[in-house]
Amino acid sequence: MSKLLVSTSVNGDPQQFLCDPDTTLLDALREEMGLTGSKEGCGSGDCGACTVMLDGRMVCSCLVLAPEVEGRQVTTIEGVAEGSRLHPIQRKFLEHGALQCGFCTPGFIVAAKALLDRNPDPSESEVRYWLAGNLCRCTGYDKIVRAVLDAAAELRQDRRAVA
Amino acid sequence: MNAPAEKKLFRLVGTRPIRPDGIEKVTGKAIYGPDFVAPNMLQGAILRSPHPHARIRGIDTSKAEVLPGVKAIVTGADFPELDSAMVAGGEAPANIKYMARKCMATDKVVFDGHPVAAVAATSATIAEAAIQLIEVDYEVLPHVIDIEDALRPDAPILHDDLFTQGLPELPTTPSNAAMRVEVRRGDAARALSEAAAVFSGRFTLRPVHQGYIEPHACVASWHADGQAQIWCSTQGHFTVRALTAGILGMEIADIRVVPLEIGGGFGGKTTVYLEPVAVLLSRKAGRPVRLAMKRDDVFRATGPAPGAVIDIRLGAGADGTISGAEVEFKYTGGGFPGAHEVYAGLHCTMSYYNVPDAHIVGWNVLSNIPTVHAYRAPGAPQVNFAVESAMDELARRLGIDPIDIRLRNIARPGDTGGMGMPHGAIGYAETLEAAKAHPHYSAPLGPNQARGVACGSWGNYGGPSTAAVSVAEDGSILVTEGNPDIGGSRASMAIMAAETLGIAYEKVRVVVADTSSIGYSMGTGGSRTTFATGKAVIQAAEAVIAILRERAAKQWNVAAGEVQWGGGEAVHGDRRLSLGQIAAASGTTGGPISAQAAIDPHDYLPGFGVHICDTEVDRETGQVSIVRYTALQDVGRAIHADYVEGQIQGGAVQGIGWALNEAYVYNQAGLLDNPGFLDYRMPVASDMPMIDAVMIEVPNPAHPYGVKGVGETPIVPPLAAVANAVSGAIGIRMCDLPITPDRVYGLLLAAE
Amino acid sequence: MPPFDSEFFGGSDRLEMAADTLFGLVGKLDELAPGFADLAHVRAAFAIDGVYTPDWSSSLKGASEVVLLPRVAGG
Amino acid sequence: MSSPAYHAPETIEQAVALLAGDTGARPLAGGTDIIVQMRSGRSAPSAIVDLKRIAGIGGVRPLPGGGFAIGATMPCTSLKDDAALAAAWPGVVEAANLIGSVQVRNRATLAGNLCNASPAADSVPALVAAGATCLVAGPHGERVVPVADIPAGPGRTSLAPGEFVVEIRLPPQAGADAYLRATPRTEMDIAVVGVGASLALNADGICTAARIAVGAVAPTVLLVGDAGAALVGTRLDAAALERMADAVRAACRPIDDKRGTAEYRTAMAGVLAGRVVKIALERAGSKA
Repeated sequence: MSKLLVSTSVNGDPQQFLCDPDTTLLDALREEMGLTGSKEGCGSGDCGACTVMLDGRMVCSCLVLAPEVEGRQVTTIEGVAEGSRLHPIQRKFLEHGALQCGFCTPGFIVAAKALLDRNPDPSESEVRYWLAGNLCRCTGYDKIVRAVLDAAAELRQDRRAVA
Repeated sequence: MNAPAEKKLFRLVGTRPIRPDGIEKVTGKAIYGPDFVAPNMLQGAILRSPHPHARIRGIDTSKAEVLPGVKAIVTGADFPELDSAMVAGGEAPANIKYMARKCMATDKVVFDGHPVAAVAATSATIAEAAIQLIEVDYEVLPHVIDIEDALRPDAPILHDDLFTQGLPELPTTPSNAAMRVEVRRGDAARALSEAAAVFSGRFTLRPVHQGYIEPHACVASWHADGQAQIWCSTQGHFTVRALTAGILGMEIADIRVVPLEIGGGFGGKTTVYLEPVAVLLSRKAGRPVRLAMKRDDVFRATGPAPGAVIDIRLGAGADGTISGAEVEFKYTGGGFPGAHEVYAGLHCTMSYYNVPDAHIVGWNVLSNIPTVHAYRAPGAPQVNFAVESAMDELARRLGIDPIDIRLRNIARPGDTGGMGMPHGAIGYAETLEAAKAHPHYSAPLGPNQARGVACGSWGNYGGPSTAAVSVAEDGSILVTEGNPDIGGSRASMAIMAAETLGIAYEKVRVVVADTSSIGYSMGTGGSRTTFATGKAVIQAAEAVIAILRERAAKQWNVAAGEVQWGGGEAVHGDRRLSLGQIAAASGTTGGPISAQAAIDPHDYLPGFGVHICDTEVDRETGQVSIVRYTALQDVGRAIHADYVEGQIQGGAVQGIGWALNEAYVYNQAGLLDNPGFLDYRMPVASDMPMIDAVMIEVPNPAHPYGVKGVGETPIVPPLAAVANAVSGAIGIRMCDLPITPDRVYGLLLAAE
Repeated sequence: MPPFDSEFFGGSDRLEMAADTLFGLVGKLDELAPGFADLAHVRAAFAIDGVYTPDWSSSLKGASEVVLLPRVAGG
Repeated sequence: MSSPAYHAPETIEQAVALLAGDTGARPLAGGTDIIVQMRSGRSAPSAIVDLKRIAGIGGVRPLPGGGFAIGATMPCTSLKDDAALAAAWPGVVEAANLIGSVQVRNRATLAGNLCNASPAADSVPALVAAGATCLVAGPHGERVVPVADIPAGPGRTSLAPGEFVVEIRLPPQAGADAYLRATPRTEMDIAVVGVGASLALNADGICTAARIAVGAVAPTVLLVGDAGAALVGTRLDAAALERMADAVRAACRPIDDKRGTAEYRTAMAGVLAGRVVKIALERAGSKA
């Protein structure tokens, strides 16, 4: 049982780690790299708490084998804020009280960012269907959906201001 | 209600500032149960029973012991022998013997997933491999899952030393009925015989799970001097301390429990499953040990809420006045006795209506499922589903508006409640009136849509809490409390401290301290934290103000009694000293400034909610969708409005999930058939509309800011609100939950 | 005093007795039903004339009614 | 506790050699089924052969004469991004985009959904209705097989040792298709029943060809010939639709399980068949 050496990019930084071939990306992030922001709620792709971006697409990191990310780009919740400046989605989650326990929050924020990167003006229904892979047991989703819609509006404003 | 004039009473109470722990939680930095790492830590794994009911004839761990990397193995034989004894460590007393056996089986396993052995090893892979090498010799016994089956005379008996408690005479034959409770007042039978309309029905519910997203996890480290430290995610770290000490025969002060951030609990994390096992593994291995559940472990082996069979007869006069009620509810208890839901069921059965003639009987019935555990208003939603469904039927039969019939019977302040206690400053009628006036209640409905209404209540709680308020040298404030923050309570504590001290919210920081760093605090549960711990924070802040006035008086050389406190300043005539100035001078006025309050308040008041639900039914497929939902609740007074609304919304959606899709499904072999989020169907974002949360503020006069608990009440009304809406849409009474598409389809087919 | 009446007191739901404090009352109830005191310490709550009273040293002087209730756990 | 080997071949030949050389090896495309199975102990492969580094296997390409070839590792969400494919076979694309969540669909593939051989796989009834085939590579070369012939029973395929699906081929669209499923939740669910329909109409609006396939009502997806036959030659009037639904119900052989009763599954197969044919008809009509 020999370990594999995997070279990848995590949140823009080069990363090398050793893993068993059947280690999941989630376990590698949490146990090998100390990036515990991605959470395991189910280990079967049913809760979305481990959502990360892999080459620009959001995936459940529990459904990715760590060796698969050789040479690829991984972005986790730890890479969403720019230094100490929160991403607007993170700020809106705080302003709307869109988290209670906060355990599902990293997955929701990564997923919401993936949505708004792709669709700057989603409808409520589009937000709800996009986030259907992320379970939240505390909030009933109401404030999460509002936070995402509000973040989208602010990001559109910002884009207009830049343009 | 939400009168603006009253709002102006407070600077900060009722506002929506950003929570103190927010940034850590939106950036992934917060450390939850499964995130904690101790140096030189071992990884644990638990071997769980593949049978729902079996005698353990022997356990052979020899092959696992010799696997390289295995450092410790624990079985039931490693636990001290315990007599039955009640330990008051949690919010409810627990029989320590059963608590221990729930954590690790000894002679018998009584549910699928019951732990039988545990291993600590140098890696998770080795630990998992080791438990596969442990050989358990089971004598498989017949099992029983459902309530009615467990009560049959020929049912397999889980515990042959268990005799039904609560009967007039102690029985001589063992039974799966662990407990019978009863309340009788007036003459219900006579009252029912004289009623203008009587509804009789039987309602059933399956067990459901709390469904927190964070699986249970802990790290334990035992030290050679006999002390131990535990890091875990829990609603009550003092509970973890008491139960672990009781199970392992340790001194309470020898265990230090550090609460990590908690990823949801809803009652399910007010007990121990892993911690005593982890301490024993650590004691054997001499190294810290992590034990963490996988999702299927959580479903198979941690507390679901009880399923139920409820028989109800409810009668009313022609004007809708309830004349009498007979209710018999049987709740699943799971593998071991001790479930408290039956008591709460008694308390909650029509607690908010005036029903002078009532006979209510409750049963706790054991069967081969995990020992049930608290889930948000434990014991209330089940019986309330029957009561509010029956109310709906009476309204329909008597031709009375559903809210009017409830208003006719609603308890008002001063009325005597079902347990003989007078009602205090309750806002039941105000909440019903607000529901009636809400635009939702009179909005038009589309085709195949119908509207359901239901009420629900939870008694709430107070109980012991300790809090300390310390003034830093620059006048910033540190609040130390002993209640894990499960949904924003740090923000509420900071608001109450800042409001009391008259300073900015941002000047206050809140720390949830470990069991060795703050005095005893009952767990975060029972909708008690903002009320009871909030009171402790306010009292400690008031004590700090008294010290600050003395210190200012010293500087001014006047009597402390002449110094006022207002706007965050000491005031004497024209003179002012700010909190920062007093703090800066503390070195020359008597030293550090801090105060602690350790209290046990019981002047809490219940919460009450009215939910309005519109459903649309696809008559061809039986599919039910929730098209509009409004939840109104008497919250006393909201401290942080976002997190109060959030509790109402989250509780409502949990209740909707319970009504529509969630259920434990056991197969013929007695094994849980849906131990994952794919087949245990909690609501997803696309299933839900916005939940309009309406806060009705009828303050509790016994709390400085009027707080009533809010967390639990909102899960009580939705079961009946949804069922009443579906019943209205298809003209068939929904008596059985969950209201799945195939059930609705079957009922429609049978009705044709 | 539901639901303890059937479990401990032969179904009587009202008892008349004199005691100075709740400690005294629990002692007298324990004489009637041995074992009650142990259980009451962890499972019972009392209300004196309609007010929950967790402190058992509270005086019963002038009190007319004590209600015995099970403690209810929250979630 | 032995961990499987991990291989990431760059050619089909290398992949075949790795799979043929180790009977315990399993191909990995999106991984959304096999990783869950490995974790739960339901599957313990001796080696994982990751197909994603094979050149040209991750996209869609038009076939000569019409039709499309969808590579084995192309994620379901990418199907939507191919405008020509989404316009020609909306039912297939929609079916693939009902699987799991967006996160899952960003990894899950049609080939994986097919080879996992679940009777409830969402994309398979749509592919069978479409008359899709697949290109299978193996130690004895390549062969083209109807999609319907790949699943052999729950969790079992007809693929020989060393074989794997390289691409899925959709024929030229002669009409329109659609897919519907019944699930208790709106998303994140497994089909209690799924029905795919593919229709062709002539200029007069007469149905000239119809294929109806039903999932989760038998050990493998059923192509209900009688149901298609009930539609051919008609204008898809109510009577024809009712005969079609009767044929669908008659073909169902479901079981009772935690996801639904046999009775409900059979009834829903009929209901959904009626609805899905109407959608396909609308689509075909709007094209005509």
